[in-house]
Amino acid sequence: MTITTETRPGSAAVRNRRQSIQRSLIILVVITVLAAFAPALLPESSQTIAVRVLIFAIMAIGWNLMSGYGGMFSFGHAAFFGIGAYTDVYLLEHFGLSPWISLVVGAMLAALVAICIGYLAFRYKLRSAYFALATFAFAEMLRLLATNTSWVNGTTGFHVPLLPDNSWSMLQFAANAPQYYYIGLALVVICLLITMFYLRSRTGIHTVAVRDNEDAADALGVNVMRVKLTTMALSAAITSVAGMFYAQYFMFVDPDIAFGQAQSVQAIAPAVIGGVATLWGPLVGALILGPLSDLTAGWLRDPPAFLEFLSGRGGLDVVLYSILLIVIALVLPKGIVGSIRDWWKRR
Amino acid sequence: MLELDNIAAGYGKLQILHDMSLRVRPGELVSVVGANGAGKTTTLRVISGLISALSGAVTYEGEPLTGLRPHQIVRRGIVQVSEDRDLFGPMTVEENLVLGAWTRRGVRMTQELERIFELFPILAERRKQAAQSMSGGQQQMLAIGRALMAKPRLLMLDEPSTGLSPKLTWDVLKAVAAIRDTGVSVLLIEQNAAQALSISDRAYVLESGTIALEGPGKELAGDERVKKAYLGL
Amino acid sequence: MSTALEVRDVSKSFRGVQALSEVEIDVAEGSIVGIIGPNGAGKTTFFNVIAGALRPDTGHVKLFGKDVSGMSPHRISRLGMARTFQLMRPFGSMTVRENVVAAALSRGGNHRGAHHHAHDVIEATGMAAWADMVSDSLHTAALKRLELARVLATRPRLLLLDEVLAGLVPAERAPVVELLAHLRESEGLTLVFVEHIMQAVMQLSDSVVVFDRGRVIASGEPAEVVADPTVVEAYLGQELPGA
Amino acid sequence: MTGPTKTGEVVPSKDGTALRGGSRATSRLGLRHSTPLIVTGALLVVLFIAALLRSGSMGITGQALLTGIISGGVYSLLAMGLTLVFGVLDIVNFAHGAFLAVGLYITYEVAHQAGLNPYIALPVAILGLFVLGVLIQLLLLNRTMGGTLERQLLITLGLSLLISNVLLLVFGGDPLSANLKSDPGVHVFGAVANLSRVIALGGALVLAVLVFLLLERTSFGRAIRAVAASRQGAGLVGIDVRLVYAVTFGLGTACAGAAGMLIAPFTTITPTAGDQFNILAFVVVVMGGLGNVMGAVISGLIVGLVEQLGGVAIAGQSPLLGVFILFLLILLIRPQGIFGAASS
Amino acid sequence: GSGGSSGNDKVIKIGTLHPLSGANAGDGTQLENGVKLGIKAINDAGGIKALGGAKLELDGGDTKGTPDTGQSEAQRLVGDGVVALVGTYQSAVSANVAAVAERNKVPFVMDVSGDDAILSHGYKYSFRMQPQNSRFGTTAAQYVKAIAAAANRPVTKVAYLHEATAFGTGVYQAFKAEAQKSGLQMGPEITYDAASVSDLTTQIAQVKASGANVLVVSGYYRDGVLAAKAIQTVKPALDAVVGAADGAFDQPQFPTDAGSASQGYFDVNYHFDDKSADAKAFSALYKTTYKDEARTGAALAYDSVRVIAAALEKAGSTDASKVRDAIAQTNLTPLTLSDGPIKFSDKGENSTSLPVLTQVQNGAPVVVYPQSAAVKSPVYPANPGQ
Ligand SMILES: Nc1ncnc2c1ncn2[C@@H]1O[C@H](COP(=O)(O)OP(=O)(O)OP(=O)(O)O)[C@@H](O)[C@H]1O
Ligand SMILES: Nc1ncnc2c1ncn2[C@@H]1O[C@H](COP(=O)(O)OP(=O)(O)OP(=O)(O)O)[C@@H](O)[C@H]1O
Ligand SMILES: [Mg+2]
Ligand SMILES: [Mg+2]
Repeated sequence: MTITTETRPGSAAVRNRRQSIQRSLIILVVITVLAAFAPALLPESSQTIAVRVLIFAIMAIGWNLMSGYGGMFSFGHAAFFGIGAYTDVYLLEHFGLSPWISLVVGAMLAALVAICIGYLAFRYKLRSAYFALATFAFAEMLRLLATNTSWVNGTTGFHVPLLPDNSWSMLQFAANAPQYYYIGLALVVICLLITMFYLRSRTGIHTVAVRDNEDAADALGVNVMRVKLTTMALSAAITSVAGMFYAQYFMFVDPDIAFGQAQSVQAIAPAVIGGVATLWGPLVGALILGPLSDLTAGWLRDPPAFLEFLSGRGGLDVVLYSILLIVIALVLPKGIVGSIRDWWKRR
Repeated sequence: MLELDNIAAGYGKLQILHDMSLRVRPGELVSVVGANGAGKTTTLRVISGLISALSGAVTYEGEPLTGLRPHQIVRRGIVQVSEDRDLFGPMTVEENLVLGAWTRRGVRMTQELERIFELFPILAERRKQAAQSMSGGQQQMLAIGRALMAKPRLLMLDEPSTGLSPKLTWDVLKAVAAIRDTGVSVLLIEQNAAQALSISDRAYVLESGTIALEGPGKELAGDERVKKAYLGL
Repeated sequence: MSTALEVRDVSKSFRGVQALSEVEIDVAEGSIVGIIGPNGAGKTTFFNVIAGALRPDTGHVKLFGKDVSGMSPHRISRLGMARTFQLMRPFGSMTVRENVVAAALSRGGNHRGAHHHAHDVIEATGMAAWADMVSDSLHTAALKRLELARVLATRPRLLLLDEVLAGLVPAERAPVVELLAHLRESEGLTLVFVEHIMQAVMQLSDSVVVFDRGRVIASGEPAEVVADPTVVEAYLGQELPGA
Repeated sequence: MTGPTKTGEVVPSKDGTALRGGSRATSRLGLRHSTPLIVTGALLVVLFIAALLRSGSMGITGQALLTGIISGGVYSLLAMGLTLVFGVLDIVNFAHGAFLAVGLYITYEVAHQAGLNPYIALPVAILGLFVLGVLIQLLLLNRTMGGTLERQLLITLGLSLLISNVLLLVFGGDPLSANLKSDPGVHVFGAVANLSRVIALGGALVLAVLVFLLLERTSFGRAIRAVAASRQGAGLVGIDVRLVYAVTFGLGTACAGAAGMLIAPFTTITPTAGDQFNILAFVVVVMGGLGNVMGAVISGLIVGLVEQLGGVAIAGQSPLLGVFILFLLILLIRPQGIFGAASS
Repeated sequence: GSGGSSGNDKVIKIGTLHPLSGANAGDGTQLENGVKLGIKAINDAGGIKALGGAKLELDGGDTKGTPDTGQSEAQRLVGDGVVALVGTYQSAVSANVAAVAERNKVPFVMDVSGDDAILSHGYKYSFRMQPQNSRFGTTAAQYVKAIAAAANRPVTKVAYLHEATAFGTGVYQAFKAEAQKSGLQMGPEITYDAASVSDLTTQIAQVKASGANVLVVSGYYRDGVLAAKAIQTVKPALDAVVGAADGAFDQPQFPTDAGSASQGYFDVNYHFDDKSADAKAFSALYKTTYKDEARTGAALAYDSVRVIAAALEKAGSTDASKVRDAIAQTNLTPLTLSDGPIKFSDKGENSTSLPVLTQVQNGAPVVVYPQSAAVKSPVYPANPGQ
């Protein structure tokens, strides 16, 4: 018998099946084609939900890039969402600008603000919970500023004026027009493509490296600050697009909607439920969370007989919703996509 | 005293240990040598309850340890110094040591601390320094000191000499032998196989998750295969 | 031969602990310098100062003739210096190959070039069989090699190695030592390494520097230094049986 | 995020202090770092003078000072529990406000159903919420420990929704009250505050001292800090980590329960009454340094003062704006919070 | 749009949008109950006779108090084919729902939602039952002046405390404009953040320092209680505290929650017509059905259903635009105090709605002004908080 001592992998290491970009692209095409049929299949009344799913997805894709892949946990993505939404309604009201132009302006503005926040935060090495709460404070500050600033209408916010006819250039259509859905879908696809290609770029690779070990990346010559700021700016820009689209679809924005804590949660929750730092996680999570509260409300609109004493008292559907949320978080520690991937590897 | 019978264990789908058996008798110093990645640390983790075995049994003084959590195992007198040291980084050296005696309520701390400071004087000098700001080697001393504070009946050491100067390495190994002489059983994992074998009563060679060789320390140190593999550079 | 590294009068203290005091060291290009010293002598701190992770209280560090004191680590790294860490710090979620590619990419150049270079480095460090393993699940020996591969991918001219051999079984050490010697021969790399494994220090170093309590207490030819009674007293202790 | 870095090596930052992943602080008063304190002090003085000039009345400014300290006491009370859970378990507990609401309703039940003085409810609220917290940690959160921030965030957010809507189902949405029979004003240098608010401030201080003593002077407190520093290490010295987690979370919720009871006499009780405090409580926690109980108390007072003085000095803007600006300033000057201890 | 055939067993759906969970669930439930009682009343009386006795049916939506949920629920209800929407309590939500109604051409009757801006966009399909916010400010200034003059105790200076959002600010501005017209002397304007405030002592100290003898307050319920308690503690020398559309001072539970501090508080708000038999019957029915005191908002919701039912009768059709036109011509006596039957202006405002002055007397708010509506006479000076 001989004793082997040389280093060899043996069975004792996880082999990574790298997803090729081609495969991701194919999946994306399949998803898009399937999703394109949705308006034809879904009842008219669920189209708002479908659009909401898409808005959730865009926000979560943005959040996931920075907080999932980049490890910079943001609890203030409402800041970027709000900037996108406010830029849109402000430019529309005061200059009659097309939302498509506002989209670009809003994205740039959000990126700029992200860079400022990031620069301040990273200069002092804020990490994890501290960073999360700093971003949270920024969003809260923007909310308070918007609330108290008269040139953005204070608490009243903005209404998007109704147009008599459908207009592509002004991104306004009849209520429940399928155009909203298709535009939203296109935006989601674009954001996913951006994520895919960014993660394969030099800066994208370094983003993950910095997340895994900042000091090592620094010592290897990665400009940590630049990498972090770039990722943050891109993430903010994507999320601002969701804000613009939200404003156009819901036609109303006020400081709470735009910059409120709930909006930050809506950027996080789909990504967490779907799978943090996975490409498809935010989309899957949005698909589940988007309709969930409507579903629970629907189930309980007429409570079953044994719960009749509760009728007339709101809140039961939220109870059910929150229980589902907790259960999902407990049972699927890595989110749906993450758990499926682990299971796939483990087979 | 401690018996591992046909243990299989691993991480997730990775199985590291296959059908691994090992014994430590009372008052014995047993070392385990093996290549990097052979499963030495994994073995210790199974014993101290940090991971659970897929199959097989761990028995300590006739009682199974299966299903016990780490703190319950420590209460039975099995204490591990882990590879990663697992110190309480922001707490002081002294607090780390005092916590080492967590399972021994009502002992005279000053006396116990003196015992450790005698072995590692630098710890006395730095008793108020945060553990995380100590140098690599100093942290290793602290980790060993903390384990000794528990007055273990079975002490398990995972590469205690890693990062220690040659002088300290020898000091530590001598101390380990001295601990054994006070009646404590010791399970030692060491890269300095030559030195480890020279103080061991018995030793195992672990290879790819199973025991490949077993015998008295001195005897194994003379074994040609072992010499070639572990005593080289 | 020109100097790769010139350290003048460097001191560093942490609230009462004098980790380095008035350290002066010159490293000639293409040479291999071993650093030894008792635990807590300041060796890692010394590396942290040179690599820019810590700012010295006083003194200067010159790298290939350029003053780098106070520069950020990534800028120093781009001047041709690379370091490994005493505790391994892989990019855990990435495979070995991705780790190395990420390092190669930090030096400009295109993706194709980076991949080629990464491939070469992986071959050279004997990591080919590991290339597609997620680095989180590697064992000590593989991680140590990964650290090496990663720094080599940045095409350094000066390498700082902090206890690369610690935790390796003797049989694992030999190939690493060979690799290091080979790097100097073939690429003209300058090496400064901290190590407690004396055989490796003796075998590899052109000269040895001994630290104690933040000071350089001896330096010179390896054989000379280990014979120095102060070094024996502070560091080596009695003759090692079985060594 | 790939989990915490292994204990064992200093992560140096430029000023020589070590910052680890979440930079958990020990609970010592790190008064050595005076810059943020000076900045805060200076800001308070500036605000005081501005308030004085703006209102032109010492009476108003004095009242703002007193009200600031008193409402700051409420913030401290809430932040204490949060900071414990935050510092030790690494959980950003968004259900803290909901636990507070449970405390409110317990007080209401005692005051109304049993017709007793609301303060009788204090032990009931503390005990009840302790048990609730322990159960939640054992049944839900223990399974997620050592994981990432976002998962626990989702669970505590879910819990918060769950608790407030169960309260809504049981008690309905209409506001309730648990007033004292008589709640006279207490006069201090011409300023005045209700007795119940003064009692709340006193309660906050007493509670803070108790929690501080528990952490710093008892061996269980040392165990809590050990678990905060290294979970695996704590297991390896024989500490029952899950038990420590459960008790710590229970202590945190018990603090929320105590806070709920103490503020009940001057609060309108609704299922979402706790939510308004959540945001400020987090600000206070971070300003005080994660896991630092005394820091939380002092930061609570500072936030109360800034809010009140700022409200007088910069009328027209939300008083919270001043609080958030101070918060960001402190984060930027000293990321560990005013009292967050540096390593050694 | 909606439409459909008519038939004997036909049901006509009315959609509601109220906050049944979240911070305003208490009031939302009251409004929802008001709608339920309204539907029951119509059905018990034989349904919509013009449509062959068709029965009304509730299709309920929970806005959770957020505009986007409100909007998606509204969209769902429209998809369900409701003939009209009733809601929503919060102005921000109503603003969103009004836009949905306009785009889908479905009538929307607002029971409670005060913000003037909602109906400033020229919407055709939205109507409002309650007086808009600015009217509270205007009438409050008029009433204050009138009752002070009647008591021979002139107003020297008015201090104004209001929450800082559009609601409080809007009412304040209307008050100020009217005050300037009528020569009332205005003192300091003091604002606070209703979402986060937990103590109003400092603000009341400012009132005290200003030397005003009347304090006008516009806020929500929770902060209203805080203000009352602070006034009792600080004891400024005031003749009266007058709420202008304040969410607390006219509520039946206010005296319970604020205790003796509530005595003598005025509020200008919409209110039940306590003298009308219908209103009394409604209150009694509400109490037996839901074991709770009905608030005026519930009556507004009840009336909203009656407005829609009357419009269906008149239109004799469920066609949305016909129903809309019929609503625009409503002529119906409400349960709330008013200047006559409900009549909608071109903008959709209920032009006969009438804010009245209530005062807490002997632990309950009662209407004290104008005389035509008053049940009791005002006590002035009221010496609040003494
Ligand atoms: N947490 C983990 N997850 C996945 N794989 C692991 C984990 N820890 C260890 N391994 C793998 O298990 C194998 C055995 O590891 P173990 O630590 O037991 O080896 P060892 O004999 O102690 O070696 P050494 O300490 O020299 O690296 C290695 O291949 C290692 O990569
Ligand atoms: N951040 C810090 N705060 C306080 N003291 C520190 C800090 N960092 C290092 N030290 C101290 O400085 C001295 C030098 O540490 P260093 O890590 O450089 O030692 P080393 O020579 O690398 O030792 P080893 O061989 O054990 O790794 C030690 O005494 C250590 O405790
Ligand atoms: Mg090991
Ligand atoms: Mg070192």
